[in-house]
Amino acid sequence: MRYIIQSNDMKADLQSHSQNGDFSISMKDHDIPFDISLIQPNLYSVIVEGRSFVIAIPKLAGEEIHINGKNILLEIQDEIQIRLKEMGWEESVQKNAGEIKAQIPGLITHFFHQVGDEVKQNDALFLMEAMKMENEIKAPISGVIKKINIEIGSGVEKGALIMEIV
Amino acid sequence: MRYIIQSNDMKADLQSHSQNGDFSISMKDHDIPFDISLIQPNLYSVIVEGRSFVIAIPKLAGEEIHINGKNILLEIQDEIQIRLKEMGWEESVQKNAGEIKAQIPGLITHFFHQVGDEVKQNDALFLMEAMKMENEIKAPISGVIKKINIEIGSGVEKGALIMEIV
Amino acid sequence: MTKRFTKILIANRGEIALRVMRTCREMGIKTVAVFSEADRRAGHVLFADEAYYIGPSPSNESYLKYETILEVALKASVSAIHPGYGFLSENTDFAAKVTASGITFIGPPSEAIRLMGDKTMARQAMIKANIPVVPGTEKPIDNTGDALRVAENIGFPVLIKAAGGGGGKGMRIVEKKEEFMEAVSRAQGEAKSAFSDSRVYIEKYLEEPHHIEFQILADAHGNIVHLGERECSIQRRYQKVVEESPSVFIDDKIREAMGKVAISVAKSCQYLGAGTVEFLVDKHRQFYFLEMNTRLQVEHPVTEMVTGIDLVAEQIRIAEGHPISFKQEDIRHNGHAIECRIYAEDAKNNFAPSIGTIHHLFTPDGPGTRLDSALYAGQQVTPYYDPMLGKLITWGRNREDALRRMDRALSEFFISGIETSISFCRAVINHPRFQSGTYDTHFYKHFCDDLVESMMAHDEETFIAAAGTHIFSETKIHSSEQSAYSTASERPSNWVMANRKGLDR
Amino acid sequence: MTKRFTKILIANRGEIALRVMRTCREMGIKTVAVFSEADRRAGHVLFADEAYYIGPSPSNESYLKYETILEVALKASVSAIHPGYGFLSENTDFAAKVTASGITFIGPPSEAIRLMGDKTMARQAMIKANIPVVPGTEKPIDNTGDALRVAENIGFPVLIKAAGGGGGKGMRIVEKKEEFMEAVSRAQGEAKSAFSDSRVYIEKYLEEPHHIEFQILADAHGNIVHLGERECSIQRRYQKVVEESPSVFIDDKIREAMGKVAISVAKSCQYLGAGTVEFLVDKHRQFYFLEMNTRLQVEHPVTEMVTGIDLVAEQIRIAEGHPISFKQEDIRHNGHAIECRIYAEDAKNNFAPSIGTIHHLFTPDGPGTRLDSALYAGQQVTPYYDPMLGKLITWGRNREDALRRMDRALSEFFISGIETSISFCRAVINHPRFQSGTYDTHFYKHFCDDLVESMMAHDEETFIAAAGTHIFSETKIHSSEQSAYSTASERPSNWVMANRKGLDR
Repeated sequence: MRYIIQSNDMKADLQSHSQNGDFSISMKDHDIPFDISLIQPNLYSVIVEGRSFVIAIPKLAGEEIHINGKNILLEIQDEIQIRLKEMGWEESVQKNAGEIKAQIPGLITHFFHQVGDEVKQNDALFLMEAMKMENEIKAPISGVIKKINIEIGSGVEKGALIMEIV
Repeated sequence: MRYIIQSNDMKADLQSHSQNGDFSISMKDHDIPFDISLIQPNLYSVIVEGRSFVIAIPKLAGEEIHINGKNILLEIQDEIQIRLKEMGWEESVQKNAGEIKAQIPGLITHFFHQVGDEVKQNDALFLMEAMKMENEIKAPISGVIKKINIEIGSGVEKGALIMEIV
Repeated sequence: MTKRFTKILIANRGEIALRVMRTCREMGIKTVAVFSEADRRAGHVLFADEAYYIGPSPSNESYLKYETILEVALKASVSAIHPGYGFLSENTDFAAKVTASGITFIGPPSEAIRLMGDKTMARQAMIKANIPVVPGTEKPIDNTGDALRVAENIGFPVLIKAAGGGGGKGMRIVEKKEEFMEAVSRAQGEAKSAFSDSRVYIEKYLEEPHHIEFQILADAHGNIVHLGERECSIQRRYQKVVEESPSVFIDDKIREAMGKVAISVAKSCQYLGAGTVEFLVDKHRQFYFLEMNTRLQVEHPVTEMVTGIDLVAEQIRIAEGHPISFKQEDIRHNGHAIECRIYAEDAKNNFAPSIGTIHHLFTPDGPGTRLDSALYAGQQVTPYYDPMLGKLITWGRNREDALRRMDRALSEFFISGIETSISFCRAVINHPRFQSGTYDTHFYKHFCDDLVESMMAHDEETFIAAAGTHIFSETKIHSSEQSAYSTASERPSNWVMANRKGLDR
Repeated sequence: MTKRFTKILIANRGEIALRVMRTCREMGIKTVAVFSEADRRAGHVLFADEAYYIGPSPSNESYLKYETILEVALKASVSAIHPGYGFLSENTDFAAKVTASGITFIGPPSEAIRLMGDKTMARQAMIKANIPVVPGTEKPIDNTGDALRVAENIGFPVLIKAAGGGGGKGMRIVEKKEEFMEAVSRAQGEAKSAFSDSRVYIEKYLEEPHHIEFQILADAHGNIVHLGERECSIQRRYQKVVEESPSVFIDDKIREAMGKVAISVAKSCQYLGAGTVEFLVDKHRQFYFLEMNTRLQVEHPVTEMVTGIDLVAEQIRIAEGHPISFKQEDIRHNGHAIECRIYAEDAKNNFAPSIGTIHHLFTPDGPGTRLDSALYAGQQVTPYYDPMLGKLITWGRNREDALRRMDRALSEFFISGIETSISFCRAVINHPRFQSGTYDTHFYKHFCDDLVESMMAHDEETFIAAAGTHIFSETKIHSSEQSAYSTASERPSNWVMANRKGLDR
């Protein structure tokens, strides 16, 4: 399978190979054998070209990979996604990106904008108190605030839709 | 359910009760509520009359329960076993007790007896080298050595039948 | 007359509850934990000899509900209550009620807590006791002429602060006398429009300030000792992140002077038990009393590591009526200790708190390494309490050794399932300004971008390993978890591998 | 001329490999692990920067196969090899071949290893260097008259040992001269029938002997220091179980004398690096050279805890050509340290080795607590290697504090899935003779029944909790793992429970 993988400033175009339980990836015709061993559920000991890594693969897509004390967020395109892109068909990745949901339960203490305001990506949207700390929540995309579902001073459950930007 | 539970020098005759997710046991009409919470697979936090315990329940029957750094081996008779016993029907618990198997892989270095010898419970039967140490294996029951399946100096796999006492 | 405690209730949770219990167990004292709904499976519950439910998850319905806690204490027949830090530790009512119920409160008398808890009262008491405080106006000023006289008395630079509210509105640093009058009127204008109150305070502005605190112990026999300082200038949003002892910023002369003042502070409020006197020290090494914390401090292990003294054991012995187990001159400061606070937060994402289940956990250990936490794999981190997961402390013969050891220990600290500040701490520890010891309380503000960048950095091999393993886990070909190594013949050496070239980046 | 190591291969496994790697990482040196088939998922592989497969599980096909290890070292371009203890650490060929290949062997020159590895040669060398050795015959004796003369020279009590074999056959302690002749002929008779060889050795019998050893360090600049002693008299089958420093048995005068002798021993064999000189000390506090271990010792952390010195770091610096980083007079012995070795064995079942998977693991931590292990939950303990899982070390300001801390730390050390010696160690620590410090190498032999009994003891509440939980887990009613605590109203207090009476026992 071909994949294009990206994280921050790095990008790799690679092929994966599995045969007789052996796994390797190749980049520009160089084969890199992976020695992978499961040590706990979702936790691997990985030896690649002699280097030893401990890698936790998250259960949920979109979460970060934990590797030797670092967190890496990977964007992965598989063969199908690559072809679609090459054919000019971009997937609408940003679907629902304007829905701001509570990541954790908390208390909304301040809104910086009103419905109808135009906001830029990373503009502060509101303050939320959780775990005894005040957290500034920023706009994930640029757009116009379409709706605010929560009143100031009210508590929200995890996952509650707080506002929408379109 | 009624149970008779024994470990070393202690014995208890008790009833278990489960209702609406609450669990308790009673002994001589005193009810003892158990507050049990699973914290890892097969590992429980248990609060009984205020006292806090961490208890690992083994996956295999006959293994020891690990509780606050102690190991306890319980013999448990449930309702059916108790009734059978009360009716005079003892189960043949000692079935196969005379089969001496290798608990771990190792090397047999010495036998203290020959086929036909009479041995008492806890008499030394043979020496086995495993994990760089010499281990003296004792007779689980008294009886006569019926068979020795292994030659001195040979390695044995885990579970291998080494000798039989009848 | 001394008492002998047989059972102590710890009116707290998490790492500090466990920390206190460890010492209790070493002293042969039984421990009683209390827990909220969310904390049924918390580490302090598992470790305690006894554990009792005290209410729903929000603190004000459980850990702050002192009637319930006192009820548990009485029913469980405890000799004493240790409040830890936070929660009820500086609550005068609680301290008074515990004492009134015949149970020993492990801490100072409630009057000392009350005095030190009121910042204005504490400041006035300190001025009376000739303790240096940051010079400034006691009362808000409205008249600009009065303001100037005060500023000249204090000496420039000064800070102008709005009396009516906080948040930096109306706050101004004035370097020179000539700029003062205009600055005051602007500050007053801003304050008026923000808080409808134009009055301001004038205070000495401390340049490149350090936050340095002294650990003290006082017993009922009139003995007071100090155990040296902790340098706590690495802060984010007034939250300490990294602490160390000794401070590289002060010398023995200043250390001695500050230690004496710390003892005077404790004396002035008839202190009992363990306490911390906090100072601000400016770039000229002038030090000023900031406040006194009338409880065990989060960062107390730093002092324990360099002195070898168990502060919780001393607290308990003092509460039992014993004298402190050593004299000032017996204290030997040995080597250097550093503490990193590990928070459940996402440093890359503006330090948003992170909750969830800890999936995998490998904790650091080995020479000179101590972890105070109550963590275990499978544990849930809930949104109800402070996001601090624990504290990692390392000791070395000198600062460099302690620092290298901290970096090593952080490197082997592996937590998955939630975001933590482990890599942020590594970034701090490895920052040149931290390494050289030339930092003040503005460190985080000045270098925050550096820190986040260094935290995010990873090499190509790491990226490839992560990517490959992710693909592997997705393809689920690992049905057989058998060893890939054949017993019959040696597998081709792992190191014989094609050279890899040409990463796109 | 000094070198600068950039990468070190650790030719070992498990806890000691990880221990060495921790210091390497603190020194900025990359680490290379080697592993056998059984050890693919071992802790030292996970921690290392690089890891290479070296062969099937049996040691003689992997960890003892030095050609393969050397091949890995060369391909991975390491600067040096650290052998740990056991395996190749005292193999003269290996040391010589490593050196010949241009890689530094972190240890003494192979000549010193060879000399100290041959007990007879070592003894003769020590006699020549005026080091006290246990008096006795150098060569076997057949003539009873000669035997008596030797015995009289040595002084009673003496030990008669068969020359032809071991196992206690033909061994006899003789208290008085009058009993000697008969004892010798009996011993000779027994020896003859057992080994077809009637010759015997005569040796001084040491009453209530202590096993006390001194840690030494020697550099290439002619400096040799000793770091004090470790009392290692708690042994089972000649395996050390618990070690401590300082020894309560010797005083400063004997300590100084023994330290000087330890340094002389090191000098006499042109020693380099870290080594241990072992002594037997009898009840009259006469000490005798036993042997020298030319490597890092299992129990080295005890010395590290009381001196603050990282012995592995010193080993590495010495191997790089640096002088020892301190002088004899700089060493400060601070407080007391105790080590318990934790084995995978079933103490209740004649210490049979235990293998399997570690299901649950909670490791001790907190003040003065260090765990050197390479354990993690999910790990397999295989039958191929030494069953030691790790070492728990505690420090205290005095022996009593260190002891109480050890008991506390052992109490929170939780391993399920395999049998361990944790509760056996608790039994030792809490034994009155260990507590009072009045023990010798016969401790285990004398008190082994006490120890097993105290290990097995548990109270009724524990028994009931275990029984109830077992029944609960069998009935599998816990389908919903939801919290049982209602958020709406407070649950009836847990402590309001019926008094329970009348356990059958």
